Amino acid sequence: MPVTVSRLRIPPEQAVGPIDLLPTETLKGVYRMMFLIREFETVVNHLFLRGRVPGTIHLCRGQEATLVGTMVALDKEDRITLTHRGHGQALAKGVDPAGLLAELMGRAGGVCRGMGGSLHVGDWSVGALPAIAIVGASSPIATGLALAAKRQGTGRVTCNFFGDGTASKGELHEAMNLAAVWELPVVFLCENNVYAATTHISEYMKNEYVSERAAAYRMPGVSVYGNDPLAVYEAVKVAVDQARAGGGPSLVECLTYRRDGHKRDDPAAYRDDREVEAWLKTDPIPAFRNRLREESGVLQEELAAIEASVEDELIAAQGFAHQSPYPDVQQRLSYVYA
Amino acid sequence: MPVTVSRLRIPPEQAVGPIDLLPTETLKGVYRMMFLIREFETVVNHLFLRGRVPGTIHLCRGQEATLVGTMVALDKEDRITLTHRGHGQALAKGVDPAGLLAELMGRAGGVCRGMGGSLHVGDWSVGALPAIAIVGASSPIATGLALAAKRQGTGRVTCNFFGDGTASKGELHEAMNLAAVWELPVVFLCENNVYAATTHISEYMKNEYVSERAAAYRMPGVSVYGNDPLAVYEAVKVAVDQARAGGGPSLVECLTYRRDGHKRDDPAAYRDDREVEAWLKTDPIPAFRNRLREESGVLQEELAAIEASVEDELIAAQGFAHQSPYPDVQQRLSYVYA
Amino acid sequence: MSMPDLTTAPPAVRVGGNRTLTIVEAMREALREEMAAEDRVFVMGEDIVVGGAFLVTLGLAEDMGVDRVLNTPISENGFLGLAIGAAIEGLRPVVDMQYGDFLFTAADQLIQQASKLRYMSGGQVKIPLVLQLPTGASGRGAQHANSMESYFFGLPGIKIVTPSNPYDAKGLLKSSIRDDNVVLFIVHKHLYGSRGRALQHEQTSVGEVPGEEYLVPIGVGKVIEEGQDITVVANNVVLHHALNAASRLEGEGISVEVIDPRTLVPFDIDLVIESVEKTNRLLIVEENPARGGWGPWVISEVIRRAFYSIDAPIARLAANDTPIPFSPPLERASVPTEERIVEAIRQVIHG
Amino acid sequence: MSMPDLTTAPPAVRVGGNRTLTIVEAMREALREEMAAEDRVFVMGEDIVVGGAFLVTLGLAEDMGVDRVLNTPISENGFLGLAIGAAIEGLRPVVDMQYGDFLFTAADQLIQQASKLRYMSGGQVKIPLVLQLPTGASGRGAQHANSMESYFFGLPGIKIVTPSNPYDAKGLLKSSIRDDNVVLFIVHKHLYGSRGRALQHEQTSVGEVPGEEYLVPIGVGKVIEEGQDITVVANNVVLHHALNAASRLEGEGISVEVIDPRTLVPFDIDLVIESVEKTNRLLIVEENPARGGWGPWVISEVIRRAFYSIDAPIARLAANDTPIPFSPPLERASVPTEERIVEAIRQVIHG
Ligand SMILES: Cc1ncc(C[n+]2csc(CCOP(=O)(O)OP(=O)(O)O)c2C)c(N)n1
Ligand SMILES: Cc1ncc(C[n+]2csc(CCOP(=O)(O)OP(=O)(O)O)c2C)c(N)n1
Ligand SMILES: [Mg+2]
Ligand SMILES: [Mg+2]
Repeated sequence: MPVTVSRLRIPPEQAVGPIDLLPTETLKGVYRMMFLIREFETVVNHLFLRGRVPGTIHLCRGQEATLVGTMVALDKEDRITLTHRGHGQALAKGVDPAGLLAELMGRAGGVCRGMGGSLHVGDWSVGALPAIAIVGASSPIATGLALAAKRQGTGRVTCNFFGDGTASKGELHEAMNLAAVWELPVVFLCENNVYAATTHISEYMKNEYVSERAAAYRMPGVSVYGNDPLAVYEAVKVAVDQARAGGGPSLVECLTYRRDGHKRDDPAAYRDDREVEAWLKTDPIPAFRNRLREESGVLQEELAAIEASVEDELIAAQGFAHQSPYPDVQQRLSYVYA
Repeated sequence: MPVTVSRLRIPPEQAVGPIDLLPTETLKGVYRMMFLIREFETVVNHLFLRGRVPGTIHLCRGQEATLVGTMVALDKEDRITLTHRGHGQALAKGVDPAGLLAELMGRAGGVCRGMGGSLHVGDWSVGALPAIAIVGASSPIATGLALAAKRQGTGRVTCNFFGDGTASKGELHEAMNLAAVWELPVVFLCENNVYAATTHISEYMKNEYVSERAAAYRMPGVSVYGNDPLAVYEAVKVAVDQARAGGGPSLVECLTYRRDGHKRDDPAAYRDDREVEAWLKTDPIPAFRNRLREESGVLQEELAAIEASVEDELIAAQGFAHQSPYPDVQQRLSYVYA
Repeated sequence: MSMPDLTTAPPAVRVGGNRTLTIVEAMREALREEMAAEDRVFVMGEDIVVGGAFLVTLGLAEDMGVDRVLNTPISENGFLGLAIGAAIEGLRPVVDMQYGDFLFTAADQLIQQASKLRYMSGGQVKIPLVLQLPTGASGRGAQHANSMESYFFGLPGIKIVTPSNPYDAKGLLKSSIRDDNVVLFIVHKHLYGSRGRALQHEQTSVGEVPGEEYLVPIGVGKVIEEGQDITVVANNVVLHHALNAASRLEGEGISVEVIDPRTLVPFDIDLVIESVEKTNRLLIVEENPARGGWGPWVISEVIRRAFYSIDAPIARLAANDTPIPFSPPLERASVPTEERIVEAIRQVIHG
Repeated sequence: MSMPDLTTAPPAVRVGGNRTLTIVEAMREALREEMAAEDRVFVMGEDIVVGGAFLVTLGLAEDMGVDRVLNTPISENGFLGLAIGAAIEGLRPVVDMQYGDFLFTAADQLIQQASKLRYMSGGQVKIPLVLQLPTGASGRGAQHANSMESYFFGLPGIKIVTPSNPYDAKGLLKSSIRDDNVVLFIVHKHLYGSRGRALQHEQTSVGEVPGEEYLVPIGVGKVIEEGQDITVVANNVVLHHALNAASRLEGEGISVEVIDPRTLVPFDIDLVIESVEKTNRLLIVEENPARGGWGPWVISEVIRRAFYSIDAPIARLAANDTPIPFSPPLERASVPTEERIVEAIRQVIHG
């Protein structure tokens, strides 16, 4: 004591999950969703730079494997809570890209009717609770969704997304303790992308892994490589199964990286070149694409068709969003009370 | 998983510290202070029942060894933060019993001029920060006292008292992380008396020990028998020395028990008879008195003289407090701004 | 805003016969009836299995089970957030905050989450949630003496209810539990107390409660005393002081109309305006510090809507702009009392 | 309350020559000067080593060291409490809250600790502490749009400062840092902005700042435009709208007196009363929701102290009593604008 924590956080090696964990059709679906998220974010960035998306945006490019790997481990009926970096979480849970894009643009056709914007996307009808932008605040709420599932006997599991930076918030700790004590079906899912905004993880944590904190509440904690969807799926599945079986919560940490800056105008110049270089080589999308071709024998043409269908979907989504009107200004007085 | 936590928390056996850790004179001082705290609380309870102490009170009878053992490990210049159960913490740090009693009675001669009362006792001139009654809130503040000590190079250590129930508060966790990351000279001192008000520890914690949570921040955590002042001293001394040497924070948990209810009107009927019986046998005051006689050869007469001097001091304190007037009502408009 | 509707409300346990109850007993009855009528209602908070700080839940755990009367860890942030999540899923939590003051450690969950999630989601979710917040100064020093209503009066998206007697406490708590929104249920600490124990003030918080089921709607104030010369608006414990003051002034030939708004959000401002149009004079009494509270807003509305009816400067009594001191004589000097209300009324009347 | 005093103040770095600065640049200068003059001053907050959310600390870490420009974990509760402890020991922390909105996750540390510890201890400790709280609606949805001044206006034991131009921002920030109390330093997000970047509104937040050292005292408001027919009191970004409105109405022969209170606690109410005694009419403009804010309190004071000087109902513009919506046209419709101020003034004048 004190422990010296390495400043350099590079991707763990040899950390992918076995390809035969999931049927090939599912794997193709995983690839499609990862690709959709990537392309969606690229469209958003483009529209933002052209002034068509007001406010601020936090892109999740680079973190797609974590999102999609997690979601495959969840059932359709399960719940997720989203973060400020929520576009990909929403898409992976099944939120419609057209409604999502319209929301970012403040349009009446948005999933939240234009009332929320990028920081608050979500569609409760598919189990994605509109996002909470105050970091840490969603963890108690997720725990409450889980409490309801337990009481109502619905068998639902709740997945609470949070970032490595958010691990410093007291709310998360209170929620983890509550979930542990009451054995609630919740998975605390940490997207560890090494930074809280501009600040490196070694500045706010002595631990090597966020998952070390699970033991403080006597719950399982595990860290996996977050840029391979199968590695993620494998770990999250264990946690989800345990939760669904009444075994209580877990903490799963996925080690990944932001390809972009923290938000709209951040060039991320504060990052160490070696770190950036090591991680940028691990882009989850080409990596998983290669695995599909090499390990599952998916054909180049099949992948191209998937990619083309995604592009079509996004063109349609943009059309919808651009044509959707702004809400009537009277709407600002709605939805205050039920 | 899930781990089954024992509901019965009985005192650890054979857990006292070696008698030769401290010189006999110091040991006598330890005994005197333990006895003073016990008798002070007894006076307070008596005055409360006669309506002379307004508001509410939280007595610390039974926890004296933890308080005094901790304080012996601290220097006079060191700082402590106090809890709602703060009378004994204050006395042990050197707060004058007369001013303390006057404070409980809302008198002008009180250590806080009657502005604080039982929940806010303290005397900053002896390093006892007037108590904070919102549990958990003192931990960040204690960490700030420690930050100042580090910056100012004063060599001071801060001891942050908190209860086992308070370990569920997020503030404590944020503070522990901050202290760990910045290597601040603070000791997080948990008085584990098995209950948060009326609620048993097994209802709010899966862990057997609060000290298990230290690892979540990569700081040392230890649990000791809290009803022997030497066992406490030994553990706290290690933490204080480390902090003073620049080695950062620690968590020390002292396993002890409330002899009274949670507060003024609580008969503590919610407790398990076996648990109560096991703990009440371990009254720290007669136990340490016996050790002094048997292991240190302190004479019965010496102890009786100490006890008599304490009684004299408390009679004088009562005289002072009763004669002290209420503050002028204009004082209510003072101390809002500096 | 939706008002609870007795006709569509679930059947409740009948208790029968008019009784004299304390506020605590009345609240306990409300909880018991609503829990019996509706499975989704549950209570959570610190130490509530044995009754909680004010014994509101005494005996409830035995009858309803510890699953519906849930002891929490000391994690206000955690369990308030948890209640929000449970409410989103359709449960109807009642959260006992022990002392309202502790809510500040979970303020974000109320201000940023509970009050805004529905709005930000474009109406996708609703949050039926009641917070029980004992409020005000009661001899325990500044950290246990906050006027909770003062801090949250300006927060959009919630309702605030402040009953001052057992009848309203029961009827409003039942309405709050049936409301689909976040309701702060705020009772002054001095109004709690069991029948056996001496109350802290001369005026009591004991009163008649019918045995038949009834609701008191949220948003409807009440004229407690009719009068001609001045309107006094007060709630919580200071309402009782105002009523005492009104009785004393009768002897001096001053006829005081006393209004209890009963709920602060929504506020029955029409009732106040109507009264002021009759009396042409207004005094507002609140326990919170003078710079805060609901009184200034009421004054601004009266000035906006009834400016030409007002014959004398509108008066207001509130606590000093300081924290609440511990020492009993200082605490008493810090908040509005019967004596000060009497003086204030005399001054408005006689100029 | 103690006012900062230039004569006893520590010498500061002179910068020389009048310059046109943004608010951010002015604040940065204030920090730099106070840090140079006084070792005990330090800044802490999330991401401030690279400048913070609004670039207020840009370049400071390089010059002053990362020990005095301290990046924190995302632990608002933790680091605000830590700042309180450091202040008690004699340091003078300036805490950058990134967005004021995040303060709610540390509300207890402000409401129950920072504002009360001195009082409860009978004056044993003092807490020289500045919180930087960017406030108001700026296109990011409800959780990043709170009017922080509205929530804490009623809290005893703190000061609240809301400059609206670079001159006041620098002078008031220096005074705040030298003040021995807790000061909330609140600037509207739309008033931040660097010279290179387009500002969000037509009116600018760029202005002249002298090179010589100066302070602006806390508690002193300012008549920005003199006028005869109506007094308009506004601060932060809506002050700029009010000034535009005043210019437009000049053409209609309406002479508007515009007052910037500059600090809300203490509030220079004498200045408003004096003005109202001259103009006999009053409009208050705030961005916070209508049920909150400082406006109602000002109205209650004006009614108390200058009732017989008022010729027309006092008007007030504020935001809707709703959270702030995201969609830009809805956000614009929710808060006071130049257009609405013009209309409100016309209505007060013409009835
Ligand atoms: C309580 C709170 N404090 C600060 C912020 C501002 N903020 C938004 S995102 C962010 C960084 C979060 O880091 P992390 O949890 O690692 O998530 P990431 O952005 O990396 O996905 C910060 C500080 C906030 N939204 N809420
Ligand atoms: C934030 C907060 N929540 C609740 C309370 C009420 N309260 C006062 S003491 C107490 C129990 C504290 O238990 P513990 O930390 O174990 O300390 P102990 O009383 O046993 O010394 C509670 C719940 C409080 N003061 N602050
Ligand atoms: Mg991160
Ligand atoms: Mg305890």
